[in-house]
Amino acid sequence: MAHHRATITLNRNQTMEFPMLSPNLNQRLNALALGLLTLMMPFTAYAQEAPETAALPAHAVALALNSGDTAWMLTSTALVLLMTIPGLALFYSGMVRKKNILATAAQSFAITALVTVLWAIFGYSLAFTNGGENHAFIGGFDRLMLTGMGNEVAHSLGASIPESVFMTFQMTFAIITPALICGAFADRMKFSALMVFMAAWLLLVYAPIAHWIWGGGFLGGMGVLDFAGGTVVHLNAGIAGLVCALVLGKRTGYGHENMAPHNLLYALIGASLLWVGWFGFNAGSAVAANALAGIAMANTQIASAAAALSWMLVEWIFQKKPSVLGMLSGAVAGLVAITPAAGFVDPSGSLYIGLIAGGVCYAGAVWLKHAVGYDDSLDAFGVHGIGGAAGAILTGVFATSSINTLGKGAIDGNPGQIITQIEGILITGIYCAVVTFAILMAVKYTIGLRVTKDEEMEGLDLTQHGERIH
Amino acid sequence: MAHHRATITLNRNQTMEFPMLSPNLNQRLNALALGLLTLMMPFTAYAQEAPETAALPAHAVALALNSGDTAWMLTSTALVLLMTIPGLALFYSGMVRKKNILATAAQSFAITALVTVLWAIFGYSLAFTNGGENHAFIGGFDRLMLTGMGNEVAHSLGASIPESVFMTFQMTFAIITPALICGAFADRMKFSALMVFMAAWLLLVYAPIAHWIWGGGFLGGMGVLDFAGGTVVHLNAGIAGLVCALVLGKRTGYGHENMAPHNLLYALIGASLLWVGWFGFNAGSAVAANALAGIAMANTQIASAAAALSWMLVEWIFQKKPSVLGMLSGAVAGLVAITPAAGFVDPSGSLYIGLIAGGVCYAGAVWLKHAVGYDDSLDAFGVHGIGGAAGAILTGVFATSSINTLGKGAIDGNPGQIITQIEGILITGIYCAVVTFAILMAVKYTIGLRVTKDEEMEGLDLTQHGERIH
Amino acid sequence: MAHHRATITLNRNQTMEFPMLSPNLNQRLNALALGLLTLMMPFTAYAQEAPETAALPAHAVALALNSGDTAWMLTSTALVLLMTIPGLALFYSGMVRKKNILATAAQSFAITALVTVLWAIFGYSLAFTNGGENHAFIGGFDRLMLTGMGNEVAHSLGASIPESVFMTFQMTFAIITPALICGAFADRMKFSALMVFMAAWLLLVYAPIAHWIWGGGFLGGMGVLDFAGGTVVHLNAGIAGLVCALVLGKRTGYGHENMAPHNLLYALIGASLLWVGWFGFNAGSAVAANALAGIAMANTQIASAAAALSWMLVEWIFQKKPSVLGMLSGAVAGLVAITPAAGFVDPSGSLYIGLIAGGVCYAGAVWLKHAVGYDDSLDAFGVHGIGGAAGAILTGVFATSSINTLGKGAIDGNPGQIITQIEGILITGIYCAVVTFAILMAVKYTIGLRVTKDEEMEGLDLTQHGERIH
Amino acid sequence: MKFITAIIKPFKLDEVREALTALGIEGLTVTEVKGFGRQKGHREIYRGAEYAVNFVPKIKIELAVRSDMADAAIQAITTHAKTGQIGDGKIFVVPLEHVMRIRTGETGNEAL
Amino acid sequence: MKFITAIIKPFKLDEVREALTALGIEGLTVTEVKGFGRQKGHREIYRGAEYAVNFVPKIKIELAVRSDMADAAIQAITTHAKTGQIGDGKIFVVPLEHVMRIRTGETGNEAL
Amino acid sequence: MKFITAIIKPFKLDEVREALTALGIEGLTVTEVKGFGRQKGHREIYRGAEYAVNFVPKIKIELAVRSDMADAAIQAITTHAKTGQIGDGKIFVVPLEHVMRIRTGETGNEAL
Ligand SMILES: Nc1ncnc2c1ncn2[C@@H]1O[C@H](COP(=O)(O)OP(=O)(O)O)[C@@H](O)[C@H]1O
Ligand SMILES: Nc1ncnc2c1ncn2[C@@H]1O[C@H](COP(=O)(O)OP(=O)(O)O)[C@@H](O)[C@H]1O
Ligand SMILES: Nc1ncnc2c1ncn2[C@@H]1O[C@H](COP(=O)(O)OP(=O)(O)O)[C@@H](O)[C@H]1O
Repeated sequence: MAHHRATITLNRNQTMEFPMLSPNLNQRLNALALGLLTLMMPFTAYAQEAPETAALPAHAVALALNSGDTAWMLTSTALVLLMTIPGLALFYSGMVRKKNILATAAQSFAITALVTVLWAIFGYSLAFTNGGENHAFIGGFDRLMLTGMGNEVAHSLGASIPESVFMTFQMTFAIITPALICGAFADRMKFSALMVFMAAWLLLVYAPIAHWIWGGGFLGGMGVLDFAGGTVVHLNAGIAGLVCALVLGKRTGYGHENMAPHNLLYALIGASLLWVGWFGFNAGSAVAANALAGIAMANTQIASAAAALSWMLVEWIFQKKPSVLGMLSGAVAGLVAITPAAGFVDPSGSLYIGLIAGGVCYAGAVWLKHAVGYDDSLDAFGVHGIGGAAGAILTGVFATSSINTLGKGAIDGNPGQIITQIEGILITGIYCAVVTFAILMAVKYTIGLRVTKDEEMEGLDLTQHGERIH
Repeated sequence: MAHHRATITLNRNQTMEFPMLSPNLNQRLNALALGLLTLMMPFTAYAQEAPETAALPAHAVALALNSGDTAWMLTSTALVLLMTIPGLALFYSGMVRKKNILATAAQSFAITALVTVLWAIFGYSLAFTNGGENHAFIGGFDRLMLTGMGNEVAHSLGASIPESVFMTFQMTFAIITPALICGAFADRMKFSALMVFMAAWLLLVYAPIAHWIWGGGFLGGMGVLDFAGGTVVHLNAGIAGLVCALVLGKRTGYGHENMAPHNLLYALIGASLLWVGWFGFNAGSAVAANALAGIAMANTQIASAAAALSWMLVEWIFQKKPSVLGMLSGAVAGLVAITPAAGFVDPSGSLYIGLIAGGVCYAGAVWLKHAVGYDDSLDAFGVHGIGGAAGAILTGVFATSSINTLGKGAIDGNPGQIITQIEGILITGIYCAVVTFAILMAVKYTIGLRVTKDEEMEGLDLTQHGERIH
Repeated sequence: MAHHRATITLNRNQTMEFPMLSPNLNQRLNALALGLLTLMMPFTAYAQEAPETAALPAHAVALALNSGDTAWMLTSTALVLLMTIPGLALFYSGMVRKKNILATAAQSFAITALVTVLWAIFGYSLAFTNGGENHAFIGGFDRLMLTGMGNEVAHSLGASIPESVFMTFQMTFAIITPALICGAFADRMKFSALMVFMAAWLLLVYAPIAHWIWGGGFLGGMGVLDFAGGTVVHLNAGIAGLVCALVLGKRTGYGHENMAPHNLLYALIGASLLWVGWFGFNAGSAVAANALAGIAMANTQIASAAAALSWMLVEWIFQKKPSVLGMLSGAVAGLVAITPAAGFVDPSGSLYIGLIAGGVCYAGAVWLKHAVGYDDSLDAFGVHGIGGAAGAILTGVFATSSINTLGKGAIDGNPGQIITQIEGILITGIYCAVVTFAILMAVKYTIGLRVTKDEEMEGLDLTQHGERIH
Repeated sequence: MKFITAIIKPFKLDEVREALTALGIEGLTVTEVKGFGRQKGHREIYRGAEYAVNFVPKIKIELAVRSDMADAAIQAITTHAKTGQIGDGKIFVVPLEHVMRIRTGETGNEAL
Repeated sequence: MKFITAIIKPFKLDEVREALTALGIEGLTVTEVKGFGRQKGHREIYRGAEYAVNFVPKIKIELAVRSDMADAAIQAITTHAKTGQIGDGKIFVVPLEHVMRIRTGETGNEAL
Repeated sequence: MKFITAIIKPFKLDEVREALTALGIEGLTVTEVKGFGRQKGHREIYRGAEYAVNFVPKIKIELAVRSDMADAAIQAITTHAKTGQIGDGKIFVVPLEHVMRIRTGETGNEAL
């Protein structure tokens, strides 16, 4: 999200800026707020409650409602939820064997339910409120169980939309990130272990990292550019996936048994919904319905398409045939890579990013995986980890101030940004890897991570849920 | 919808309020209307037509266009349509046996077409226009075939959006309600009978009840809180479903034959789209892109997730395994229960409502159904009837004026609201049951309700539509 | 799109109109722009950049950002993309045999990727920028690779939304049009041939025709009414489809082999998503969140429903059973027919258009096809060609100035409009047919169009992509 | 020993299986097949073209039995698979030369 | 009586069935099977790993016929299932001891 | 010649096929079947009603072999299909009277 970078700036030199800016800004805001509110008969009430806003917590500001921005953010939230259910659920379950289809889809669905509740209870507060003296590393408790998220308050990262909308929009990001990890350990993790692991991972990995980059933490302060979550979401999920794949080990029969997807049409539906939903993910990260959202959407579309074509081409050359799964994976790779850049590059930049991402992720999913020999079953690391890293670096290359004054990349005379981006990747990646590993170990030696060989052979649908596709 | 309650209030003490409020309100509205309109080059024409608005029918007001509110309501309408096609179509057809998949999905699709046309011809007018001296019970004829729904007019329940948008948004509610009933008589009703029954039900049951609660009828006046249609849509459909299940009788082979769903992945896609679409259903019921819409969306998400988890947990304990169908049903149960409360409770309230709904509906669908012994095949009553009633009552418990000044529940020192809610349930439920029964009888003794035993055994796909899934 | 017609008018009598209208209009626009911009903290920067807009290319104007309009257009773009992936992909793949399901869906997906990139590189510029002295026939090069599409610029057809949004919205139209053609040659075209054909078709057929009607070309100037693309998109794709069907010839075994769809549920999901997405297609063509968008959405819903019912009824009478595929095809036929009329007719007009379209397209797909004997496999011509033509003519009949001052049809005392509409059909149809034929010949005699008989018998999934549904 | 192949109507499977178990028959193998015979298949409509589907879904039961059990088994199948309507199906019996249970290597009657 | 099992190429089914009907054969049972033989299966690609699918989709036709009809039936199948290319399939014949029509209880030739 | 029918556990198919190929057996036909026997099926839950699925997915292998190859084939199947756990399956052998290769018209052993 670009906005927070601005806030950072504000925070850094409050002493000089706020005194002069905020008063008349607030006047304008309140004036408008009042104007709009008086138009909503049933809510005139709130106008009176204005004074309350005096006692706002550090992360919040008075709501200066812009109905257009709010409409777009409500929509974006729906679109990002659509990415996980049914988008990701279908993308992943379309790649597994018949006996695991339901269980794979159920992972996305169950994680959606789990994370929603945990996010409401503590996740949002830890990621997006003010952590006082620990603010650089973690947020605070001002919004535990979302208390005090009244009708006239907004988050400082989006003053023109209600905080409830900002919170729910962020919730959908917190949902899809753990869900993405599942691709790495498909077909072999116990459902109970998955639930425990994901709960811990949200608390110990996602919430802090989201805070570091977006919530006012130290990484954002360092100037890392991550428009919509290339690092927080995709790199993060990809690394966690790799660790999971290594700790859980390969699927039984991996390498000799035929593990071809049962019904790739499900994967095509899923990839399509991911693509469409990504408009909410990237364009929604402008936190407004404005030109930045527009360019972010255009870039998203172009990079995704370019990556689909480049993966298709590379595969056509090396495998003699352009597989459907290849097109889908390419499109997703492009979406991943453009995520951090969507609001910082221009269309030609996004075209390059897409073309590169398609090739790089092909190498990751097809070549690297077999070379190194881990079983990243549905390429959570191959596409999201590698694509996320590539996107972060390429943002440092193609960011141009002609699109967004907040981001200058190498082509804009600021090669140093590439270093900053790499720092961001390393810090996030290392922290994520270490903590993920620790959580996995804890689960492994308590309730256990993996199903038995027999259960794996019978399939997760029947053994974990007592159901199957007939 | 919250707005109409305000209107109610206005109506009640018109004498004192209107004289002083309305003039300068209208001034403000017109001023803004004019201002905005002049900005839309091709439509400046309409500005001139303003005088016309003098002759507006009782339910209408001059349009004070807010493009943000309109954007959100256009989107919400699309989202609610998405709930029925393909959402509900998939949710239901994913639960039936292979031989009935197409016919089950086709029921939702055909009802969408049927209700759309009937709603345009008479449904909207009967539900949402002014019925003169019968206004307490039924609307009037001002909008038969949607005549006079020009470009500068709005419905008084949403002055900032064009009436055409309000009408279409309401249409999507009128579509999904009868479609929900189909779950109760799956696998055994004649397609022709279904079409006739649904047409009559829309006219005799849905239109009046929608008018009673939202259109200015007596139930709204009584102070029943129903933010987005817990009573009008879900309780209503659930009760009708129960009556259908009882009148049509059980599926042949029910109890001994294995009637396991053919492909629960379809049900998972459907439940996911219901969830996503429900944002339009609940947040759209704010009829604006504002803080109330935001909180309604947050509550929707939280309650749905909580119910999915509680159903999962209860099933895990009692059945030793958390079934996928259980998670899906739980999520839907939560969505149903939060519907009347979405704009009246705070996040902790919605968390409680979700947790309770998951458990209660589990009992309804799994225990009660078998105990009493009716064949509510896909749990239309178990989830929508019971969940709708639970939600209505819990709204009376958790409604808090800190979220919406229009609703005070027990926790807000107004236990009486619970009684009001129960009255609403009883009046709606009894009227619905009686009239639904009458319609069924009429159809039964004319064209007949149920397919023959042979047709049922061969399946509805082939016998009703001459098609099948290969 | 209605707006451009206004622009046309403006262009025609600039001398008299602009001098007096534009100055104070611009003042108002700028005032508002400034007002809104100052509210978006991080972007105040742009306000300063205003002067730049002096050097705008002919097609562009300064952005007078309306966040509500922008929110709706961002949403509409997502909805129209949803129509192609996964909407159309599923609608078509649900109608083919098992061995071709993946390949058929992949065609829509691959075309989405291909057209996106080509549209960014040249398509948009050729269709929607100013072509100088050739402007009547083709656009110019001002936006090759989308250069200069900065943050403060808009297209003159939508001054209240960023040009990036307008461009992407138009891109989704350019994507679905070629994808629609695929229905005509299902199960038999080489994937490589398809990619080459579609690239050429976009450049030589779609871009020019889009320019003629919407981009300021001669057909728009002639007064042809095409609100959302009945001629540009559907008639165009339908004609191209017919030519493809004739040139490629029938599927092997057509007529005697049983070619029943493998899984019509996929088609039902697809048709449903087409329906929902069409809200973005038609209501989005108002390029604003206003009353015109509202009426367009209402009309879309009503016509689609009416056509589904009329096709169902006709089939019920002639085939003794209402097939599911019939309902779906009817709904799509209605959507096609209302497309040019959505913003010009009132609800009763759309009801008639729908009822007629359902019957006419039934005749086209079921009777005409067998009578003439071509193999328009999935009825691209039968539904989109015939429905598009019917819709264009009926727009000339039912357009009423009470809905949109820009369109007067026969019922509004302007029968001449019908002639104009027919002229539009003929010019577009003939040009499309000729050029499509030429492209097909070029491909046929270079890389070849059709797979071998053996490949066709083994299926496109395995032979073109090396994958299959298990 | 005898190898019995019976073609029956799908919805009769459970009934027949129970009857055979009652006879002490511990194993059988079931296959979903399509039958062509006097019973004609349904008709499907597709784009106005209505075509006959000549094949009717059937269930094939295969079971190996001790020779002295054959008649009883056939009897059981006939009684429980019968509806009296066309399409009830057929029973075919061929001599079985040799049987082996893979798990134990047992052969002959013990293997059944 | 004879019990004939024929493995043929799927797209030849209708042709063969018509030929047999022409001979007056009123019933047969069809099963979708996978064949392994000289004809090699296709290759599938998945994430760069291309693997051979050894089995080819085939159709198995089972029919019981009067002994004197066996040769005619075999002849009919051979002529109509033949493409001359590898993978055309096989015909197997075993002696049939006993047949019964479930609906009527008829046995022997009347049951066919 | 002999006609061998073996019911095995699905995941043993590739192993068994390779063993048979090693013996020089060039063709066989495979069918997905459902088995009923000592090995009990899984249990499915649906809306709180847990019901047993009596049938277990199995693979049926049919192959015609020269009489002198029969024992070797049976041996190969037994060794490679065996897990030692209940449900390993059965092998049935019936005498094969006549074989024909459709493509060439060859009969007898050459047709195998
Ligand atoms: N001669 C046959 N050989 C193999 N299968 C047969 C034969 N005759 C009938 N069948 C099987 O038995 C089923 C029922 O036979 P059909 O003639 O339809 O009814 P009925 O057995 O009551 O006369 C057929 O669908 C087919 O599967
Ligand atoms: N010995 C056998 N036993 C059983 N089925 C066989 C045997 N040999 C071949 N088949 C079946 O016949 C099919 C065709 O055989 P194949 O060797 O591929 O071609 P052809 O029959 O033309 O030599 C195989 O796919 C298999 O299903
Ligand atoms: N008498 C029989 N006739 C036909 N098939 C049988 C017979 N007995 C067993 N089978 C098949 O063999 C499979 C394995 O038999 P089962 O009794 O479960 O285990 P085991 O063979 O180890 O005793 C069964 O699922 C069934 O398909």
